[in-house]
Parts: sequence; C-alpha cells; structure tokens
Amino acid sequence: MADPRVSVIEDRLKKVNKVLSVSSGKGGVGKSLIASTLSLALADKGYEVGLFDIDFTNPSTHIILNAESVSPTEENGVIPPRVRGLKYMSIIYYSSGHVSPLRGVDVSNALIELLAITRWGETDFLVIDMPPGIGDAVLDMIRLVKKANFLVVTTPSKLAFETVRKLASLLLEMRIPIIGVIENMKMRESPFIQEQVEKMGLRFLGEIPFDYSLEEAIGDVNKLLKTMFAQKVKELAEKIALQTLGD
Amino acid sequence: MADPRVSVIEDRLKKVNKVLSVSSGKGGVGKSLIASTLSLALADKGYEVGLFDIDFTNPSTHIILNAESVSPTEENGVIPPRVRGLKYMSIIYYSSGHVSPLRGVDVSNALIELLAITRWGETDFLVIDMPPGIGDAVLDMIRLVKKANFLVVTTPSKLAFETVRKLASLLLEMRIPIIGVIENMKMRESPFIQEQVEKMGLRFLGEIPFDYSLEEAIGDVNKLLKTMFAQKVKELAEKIALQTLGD
Amino acid sequence: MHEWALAEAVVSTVSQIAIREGLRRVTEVRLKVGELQQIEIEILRFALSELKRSSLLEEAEFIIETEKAELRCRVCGHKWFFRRNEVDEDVAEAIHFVPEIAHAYIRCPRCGSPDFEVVRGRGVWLESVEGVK
Amino acid sequence: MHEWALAEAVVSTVSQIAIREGLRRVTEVRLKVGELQQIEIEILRFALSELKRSSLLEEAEFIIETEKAELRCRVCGHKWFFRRNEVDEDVAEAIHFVPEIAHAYIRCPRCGSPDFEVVRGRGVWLESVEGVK
Ligand SMILES: Nc1ncnc2c1ncn2[C@@H]1O[C@H](COP(=O)(O)OP(=O)(O)O)[C@@H](O)[C@H]1O
Ligand SMILES: Nc1ncnc2c1ncn2[C@@H]1O[C@H](COP(=O)(O)OP(=O)(O)O)[C@@H](O)[C@H]1O
Ligand SMILES: [Mg+2]
Ligand SMILES: [Mg+2]
Ligand SMILES: [Mg+2]
Ligand SMILES: [Mg+2]
Ligand code: NI
Ligand code: NI
Ligand SMILES: [Zn+2]
Ligand SMILES: [Zn+2]
Repeated sequence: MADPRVSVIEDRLKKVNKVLSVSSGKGGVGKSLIASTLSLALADKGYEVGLFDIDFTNPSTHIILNAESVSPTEENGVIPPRVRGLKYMSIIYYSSGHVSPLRGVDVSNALIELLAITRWGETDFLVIDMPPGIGDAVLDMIRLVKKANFLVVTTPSKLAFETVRKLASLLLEMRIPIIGVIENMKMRESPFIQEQVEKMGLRFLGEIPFDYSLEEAIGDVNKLLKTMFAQKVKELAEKIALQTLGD
Repeated sequence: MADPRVSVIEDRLKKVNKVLSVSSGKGGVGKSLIASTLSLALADKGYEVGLFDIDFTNPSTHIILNAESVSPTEENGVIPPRVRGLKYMSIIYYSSGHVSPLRGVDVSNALIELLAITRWGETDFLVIDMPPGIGDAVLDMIRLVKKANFLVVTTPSKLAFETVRKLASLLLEMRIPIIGVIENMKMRESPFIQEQVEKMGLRFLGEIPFDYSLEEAIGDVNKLLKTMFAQKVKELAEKIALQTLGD
Repeated sequence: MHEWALAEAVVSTVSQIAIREGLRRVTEVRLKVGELQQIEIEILRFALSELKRSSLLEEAEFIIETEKAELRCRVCGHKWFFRRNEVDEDVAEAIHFVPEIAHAYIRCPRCGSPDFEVVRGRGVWLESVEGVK
Repeated sequence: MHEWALAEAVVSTVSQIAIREGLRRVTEVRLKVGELQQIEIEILRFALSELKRSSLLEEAEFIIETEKAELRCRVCGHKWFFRRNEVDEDVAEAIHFVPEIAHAYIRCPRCGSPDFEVVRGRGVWLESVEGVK
C-alpha cells in the first residue's frame, strides 16, 4: 500500500534551514572537495553544518575529512557523528571499505532510508555531496527534499560544461532553486564558462584555480584549510551564506 | 514471461572479436577521451573498430569526435554511422541535445535495447565508453556481455584510486577479465598507483601525462591525434592489441 | 525498420525456451507489444514469418496483442497514457528505437516532471510459448 | 534502536492517509516487516504505542506481520532467502540500518554475483489502514 519512509523525510529536515546540493552531472569536477571544504568553511563562520555524502558507490568525503575513526550513534534514529565540528553522514559507516555495487533502485532506496532515519537536528546548512550522472540521486533530491538548493560545479572544459548545461536546464525547467555555478580547476583566463552561465540566466559564483598542493592535503583537514583552494572556497562560502540566508 | 531482448545480445556481438570496456568507477578521469582516442588509434592500425558510448546521462564522445552530422541507418536493425572510420553509436542520435534524466532502471533498459538492435557486424574491437559509478551499466556489462574485458582508468589521486580499487576488486572477485590499469593526467613522478595496481595482481599498462593542449583539441580529431596525449594512447593501443589478441 | 531485429530477438528467445522445455516443435507464441515503442505490427509479423522458416518455430502461430502504454509520475502519482499523436514525428521515432528516451521529451501532464515510470506497455514481451514434446 | 524513527515514519504516514481519507479515528493498521532489515518487533510495537498517544491513531490496533526476505539473482535467476545467522553480527547490523548494503556483503549462493534484487521482505511496509469517518 505505502512506503512509510517518504512522509517522514520532511519532518526529519524540519529544523534544517538550508539544504545545499553540491552537484554537476559530470564526475571529477571537484564536488566532493568543494562540499567538504564548504562545510568546514561554513562551520568556521559559526554555523551549525551537516554534511551528507550520497555518492554511495563512490564515497569520497570520508577520505578528505579522515572521518573513519568515529561512527553514528543510535537514539530514536541515527545521530551523525561529529567530524571536525560537522554533523557528518556517509554510507561508509555501513559498507566499511567494501565495494557497494548498487543499481539505481538501490541508491534510491538507501537514500530514502537514510533520509528517514537520520536526525540532523537544528542545522543551518545541510550540504549534500551528490554523485555524478543525472539519475536516481538527482531525481530523488528533487522529489523528496523540497528545500534543496542546487550549487552546480563545472570545470573550464567543454565536456564538463555540456553536462552542467543539461543539469541546469533540467533544474530551471523544474523551477528548482539554483544558487549558482562554480568554475573549478581553472588553469588559464577564459570568459567562456561565465558567459555561458550568465546566458542561461544563472548566477556565476566565481572560479577556483587549479591548486597543485591540494592532493597532498586530502585526509589532513588542517593542511586542507591552509590551501589556496580552501581560501577561495571560504570566499564562496561567504557569498553563499549571504545569498541563501538572505532569501 | 520473458524479455526477448536479452537472448539476442550474444548473437549481435558474435562477430565482435574483443569488447574493451573503458571504465573506472570514478568520473572525470579521462574515460571518454581515452575510449575515443584508443578507438581511433586501433582503427589507424587497420583494425575494424566500433565505439559505443553508454554514459547515457552524460554522453561525451560525440563532442570529442564531432559526430553530430551523421546518424544511424535502419537495416534489419540499427547500423551505426561511420565517424572517422569508426562504427559509432551514442544515445545522442535519439536525445539530440535534450537532457535525459534516466534512473538506473532506464539506463539498464536503454542499454539492453541498444545492444539488442545494433548491428556491429565484423568488428575487431568494440570499445565501450562507460559511465562513472558502480551501478546498472557496470552490472549489466558483466551480466550481458560475457566477452567484455575491462580497461580501468585512474588518475594519480587517492580519491580516484579508492574507487578504482573497489571496481577492480569487484571485477577480480567476479573473475571478469581486466586488461590492466592506465594512470591518466600524471603531473609529477610518483610510483604510488603502479605499486598499488601491481599489489592487487593487476597489470599496470602505463601512464598518460597531463596534456595542456588537450582541451583545444576536443571536437577536432586531426588536432587530437597530434597531441602528446594521443601519442601515449597510441602506444597503449599497441600494447592492448597485442595483449588481447594474443589471448 | 528495426522490427526485424526485434523479431530475431523473439525467435531466438522462443528457440531457447523450446530447447529448455524439450519441445519438438512450437505451436503457439503469444506476444505483447507495448504502444510506447510504436512497433509496426505488420512488419513484425512479416519478419517473424520469414525468420521462423526451417526452425522449431516453423509451424508456430504468433498471437500479437498490443498494450496501451501507461505512465506513472513518481513525484505526484498521476497516471496517464502515452499517445503518439501528442508528440512530434521525430520524438515518436526516437522513442521507437529507445523507449527510455521518452524521459528527454515527455513530462507529467499534471506536475511537469520527467520522473515517471512506464507501468506497462514499454516494448516487446513474450507472454507464452506452447508446443509439442 | 532506530526502530523509533521507523515507528515515527509509520505514524506520520498513517496520519496523512487518515486526513486524506477523512477518518476521525484510525482503528486498525496492518504493517509488513521484512526480515532483511531485522527490525526488533517488540521495540517497534512499543514505539508505536508511545507515539500514537493523543493522535488520530490513539485507539488503533497495530497488526504486524513479518515477511521472509527473498532475494533473486539477476545473473543466474537463482532465488534464496536471507538468513541472519549466515552473516556476521556487524553485517547484520549494517543491513539493519541500510538494507541495500547487503550488496556489499552478500553474494548469490549459486553464481557468486552481488547483482540480486530483493523480491520481498526488504523493510517496513504499510498494508492497510482502517478507521471510522
Ligand atoms: N581546484 C582544484 N585544484 C586541483 N585539483 C582539484 C581541484 N578540485 C578538485 N581537484 C581534484 O580533482 C579530483 C576530483 O575531485 P572530487 O572532489 O573527487 O570530484 P567529484 O566529487 O566531482 O568527482 C580529485 O583528485 C581532486 O583532488
Ligand atoms: N591526459 C589529460 N590531460 C589533460 N586533460 C585531460 C587528460 N585526460 C582527460 N582530460 C580532461 O579531463 C576531463 C575529463 O575527461 P573525460 O574524458 O570526460 O573523463 P570521464 O569520461 O572519465 O568523465 C576533460 O575535461 C578532459 O579534457
Ligand atoms: Mg565526489
Ligand atoms: Mg565520460
Ligand atoms: Mg522510465
Ligand atoms: Mg537490491
Ligand atoms: Ni523500426
Ligand atoms: Ni535499530
Ligand atoms: Zn507528476
Ligand atoms: Zn546467481
């Protein structure tokens, strides 16, 4: 007759002020690094921040944040552990390093289950690290999390922007709020992405240069926060907080 | 009672000698560029080559090859058009630029349909450009295309290799043939990936340096074939042809 | 027409089933053809009659039923039927080859979502195979 | 125990249904609980009895049936039942929270594939809601 999980999701997110879905359609553009660093930057400004990694077959944020020594606790549901001040949730607490080959229907079910049982509590920003593709996870965020705002990440490459264009046109058509587009891994001056973004009527939030020191900082949050990459993300965090809380 | 499409797939691939699935689990590692350039390189050596883009929500090879002016023809099924000498097939001939939001179940159905109706004919190598993730497309390749050999692409990043490790461990467990691992976008000397790959008992096929001229060559095959990237892929193509045809 | 390719799929599957069940010859095959894919039944029927020659299916009668294509929106629950005359010729043609591409063109008439499922009437489906042992 | 969270989901859904159907009070709720998730029925029942207080469900009787978890391999077609005692404690615990994580640990006993579907018996499911208008 009915799946009881869906109707409780809204309730579970009632005390979450803003949901920020870091998305792209394209893989490898920096969604996970931006989602992680953005979460840390917002927490640093004094906001209560949650980070939820929903790239279930390819989770990454736990590696970036070195989040494997903690785990969720049970209390009338699941309480995310604290990682560097963030309320952090990932499927790795259940898959523990094993490969999780999940078809779309399983991704959808796992997402619904975790949304239904996780207690985020009072939260200013819940940042979602999305998987690549325009599939189950994107469609379920649109369907189930009515307060989701999309933050779209691209690189300067035509190949990345082609998918970003498609994702953005879908979100625009569905009237889903788009905070704006970030151009990551910029290597040389070019107005191409900004022009294309603005032509679509979207906000160009800014660019993040390619940072050769980033790889070494993966898994070491102190190092990460000292990179030029993090510096740029902090500026973007300021903008995003102002823009979304100003709504 | 039964889906008639599945049983004809083997028949459709009967005259295909080797299927090479260019995969990773991770997005943005260069699967599409390697699949496209590898196909061209093999064709250049005189082989009859097919290229099938099955990243249905994020197709890219048609942009790399500038393949939009042709289209498949119907003749007792679907005959892929010729693009720079390749038998080329992509969902873009049906979606024509529109965003295709497809859940996993739709990706699976579309893949089965196209495998059932496309006539590749006599073909030495059918190169498959896989989507990121370890989901419907990977599981269906394993399930339906028994002659698939996986070519796994990673970057030097821990984040990419973590997913590659998971995909490779799944393929090893399932006893699916793995041709080897390519390390793409190498920027500095480091034996890390090669060591890890060899520790898993897999063949390290070689590395491809980060090529700053590659972006400009996207959509211009003549230019692409003159890049240092293509030069490296041609060397790998030689190795791969020797290794797989020697089996 | 790629109906020929689909007919080959049917003949191949029926042959496999016949062998598995130990049938010496197949007498009747029931097929369902979903309206989403807009299969040309007459071409399918012709292809089947050609392909069955000198096979276990030689004397088989093909009973082909069409099934309306029912779509259901995952967002608002609305159900509706796909009607060919409501889409452009090009779109119908694309859906004819890859029914899932409907998600690129069709929207829920109530809420506008592309997130719908095809409840029934997608493609070609085998309903039953009868024969003598 | 996160059974409490699932009980809240049930109560929330039943309330929505009751309002939609114009029920003044709910008299009976039938639930199916799949064995894959290893829900502790007594805890679920206790949570439901606490949560229903001063709501439309106050007088509702909860009828809870368990359903065996049947899995079917997509590669070889083999069907089998999930049995808790065949997996480690940790694995059972992980599946308890996210049933899909079964794909990380369980393999088809016939062919070794992780590509199986849960035919029935996955999680908590509402079977029927009765009440008076
Ligand atoms: N600004 C940047 N400079 C240098 N490398 C970056 C930058 N942003 C991301 N990367 C690298 O790109 C790769 C993909 O990043 P990731 O966050 O995993 O992307 P996604 O989540 O979109 O797949 C990683 O190896 C990461 O270290
Ligand atoms: N060796 C390389 N040097 C420079 N850029 C590369 C290289 N390989 C891939 N790229 C770039 O990386 C991005 C991702 O490549 P793509 O082939 O789309 O990856 P995938 O198919 O794995 O998502 C593209 O912008 C592409 O131009
Ligand atoms: Mg990521
Ligand atoms: Mg690609
Ligand atoms: Mg569908
Ligand atoms: Mg499953
Ligand atoms: Ni046709
Ligand atoms: Ni519990
Ligand atoms: Zn709708
Ligand atoms: Zn099996």
